[in-house]
Amino acid sequence: MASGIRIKAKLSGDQAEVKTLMKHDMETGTRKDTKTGETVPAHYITEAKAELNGKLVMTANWGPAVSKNPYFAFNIKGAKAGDTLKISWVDNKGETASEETTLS
Amino acid sequence: MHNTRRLFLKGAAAAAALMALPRALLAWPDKAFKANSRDDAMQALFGTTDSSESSAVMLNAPDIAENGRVVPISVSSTLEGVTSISILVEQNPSPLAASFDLGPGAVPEVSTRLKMGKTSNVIAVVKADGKLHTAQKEVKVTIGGCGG
Amino acid sequence: MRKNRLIAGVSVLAVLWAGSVLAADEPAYTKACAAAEEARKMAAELRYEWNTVEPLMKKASEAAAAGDYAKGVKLCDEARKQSEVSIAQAKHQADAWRAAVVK
Amino acid sequence: MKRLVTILLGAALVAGLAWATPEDDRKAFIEHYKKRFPDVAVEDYVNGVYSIDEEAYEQWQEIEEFAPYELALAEGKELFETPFANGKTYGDCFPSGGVGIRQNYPYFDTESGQVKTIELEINECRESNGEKPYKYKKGPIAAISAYMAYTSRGEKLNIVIPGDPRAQQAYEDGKELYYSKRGQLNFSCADCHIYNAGMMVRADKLSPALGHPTHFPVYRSKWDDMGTLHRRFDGCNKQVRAKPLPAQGEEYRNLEYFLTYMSNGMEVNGPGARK
Repeated sequence: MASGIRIKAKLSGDQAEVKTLMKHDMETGTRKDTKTGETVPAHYITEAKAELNGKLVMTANWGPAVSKNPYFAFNIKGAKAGDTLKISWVDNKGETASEETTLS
Repeated sequence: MHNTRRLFLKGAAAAAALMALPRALLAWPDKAFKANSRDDAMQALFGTTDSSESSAVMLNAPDIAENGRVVPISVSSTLEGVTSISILVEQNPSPLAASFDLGPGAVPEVSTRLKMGKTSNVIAVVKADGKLHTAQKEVKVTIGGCGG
Repeated sequence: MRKNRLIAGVSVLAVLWAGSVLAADEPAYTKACAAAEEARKMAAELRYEWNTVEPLMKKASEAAAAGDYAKGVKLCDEARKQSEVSIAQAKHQADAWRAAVVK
Repeated sequence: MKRLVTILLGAALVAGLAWATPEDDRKAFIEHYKKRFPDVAVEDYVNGVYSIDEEAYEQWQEIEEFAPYELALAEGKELFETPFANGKTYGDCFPSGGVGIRQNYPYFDTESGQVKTIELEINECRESNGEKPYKYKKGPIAAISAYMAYTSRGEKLNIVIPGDPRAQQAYEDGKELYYSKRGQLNFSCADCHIYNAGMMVRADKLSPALGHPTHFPVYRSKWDDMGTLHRRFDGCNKQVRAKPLPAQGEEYRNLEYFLTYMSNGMEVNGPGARK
């Protein structure tokens, strides 16, 4: 999982229950590194996107108050087996990651 | 005449600033996330603070957080035409924690985990057909301790 | 004028004299901290060292480095006393623990 | 004549005490918790404090929906399967390729006369294959140990204390460490986790010792990170203001031996998520 995004998607009827966990430090920019004593700069995911078959389903705008290794769960209507679900994020440093899975 | 010129300049400057932001950040409600009061955040995010508590908005949050760094929060709504779900932690330095924009096909139900600095009201704000509906709950946060 | 200078001279002497009696000198500091280290080692040997002792000894050496040997002595004495209590704790627990076992 | 009788009686009494076998200890341990928490089934104790705290249990279930340790699990699996420079892997060091064996740890190794734990043997495996050992409390070793625990989920703890007097002594030393009061606060592990399990320490409910080791290694929100059982021993020691003993040192390994034996027969459910 090089992207660090783990997806658990379950189809029940025409609804897809999606749970994701994304590896990210989500530094608030106010935390002091106990060893060096310096403040760790802010580094957090600002936007996470969910796309079904390329169509944007959900955009999550996040601030630094979202917990480290963010968890994000939501449901999609009108999903069916074989659809491709893509989860991607971008953070305040412009870094990005994305992961795709096929609903089954 | 004079006035419009300044407006024009300000506009250009603002546009230039926006250009500098990475493309994805254009949609990111920067001011709302930087606001440090509940009302300022809502004003910046929605352009208004008037909202009404509604039982059609369900906020699931613990009474006492096991740990303020990882507080599981879920918000769902039975309202029609929900376009966004936002979560504010009133006592956090900047209350707006997350704001979910729902596209077509998205069910109005989201779960995530938030950091809370101390005991605070957690407010869910659901925007449906342009109106704001809220649910609120106090979550106690304890600091320090041996972890049991 | 002469009187003032006299008073000034006496008060300086007084301060110096008081300083030397009150402030332990370096040998006293070294002795106190050697005793503290001795006791700490014995407590560690028994696996009953407290984590409050080393910080006290560190503060003591910082105080001494700043020339405040009196404070150094006080801190090392406190460290030694704590280690002595932890040694007594170890000796007492050596057989007291059995009584606590769930039967 | 009377004096002889008292001496004989005294000897019997002392012997009786010393004769409490590990199995007697374990049974008495379980009886203690049955009395203390009558409506908690023994097998539930694998969930730690969540077996005796309904509200915290619900919040814990929310976290378990997608537990933060899953990231370490994926990393641990990858590390476990990545060959060393010499081409060997951890599978070559452990019985059954290291899969589904956590329930047998720790065990007494008659050859070295020592209690062996999974983390100790992970490093022994690394060193015997020319690799640098990992740190014991967190980092890669916690991820690998988490994966090995995960492959044993559902297996029942199967700790063996052989008749070998060195093994009996290791068990006794671990027991002594568990029950002896230490640190400036003068607490023993038992003071909190046996005699005050379920009570509050400020805002934290003290977890029962029964079932304690089954969920290790653990991801704790407080650390925002994985940690091994010995990292947790460290934490507890610091909190009673005792200087922690070396991770994977003989004392902690014997402590783990005793503590895990107390939960013998209970199901492995590591890695766990806690506050």
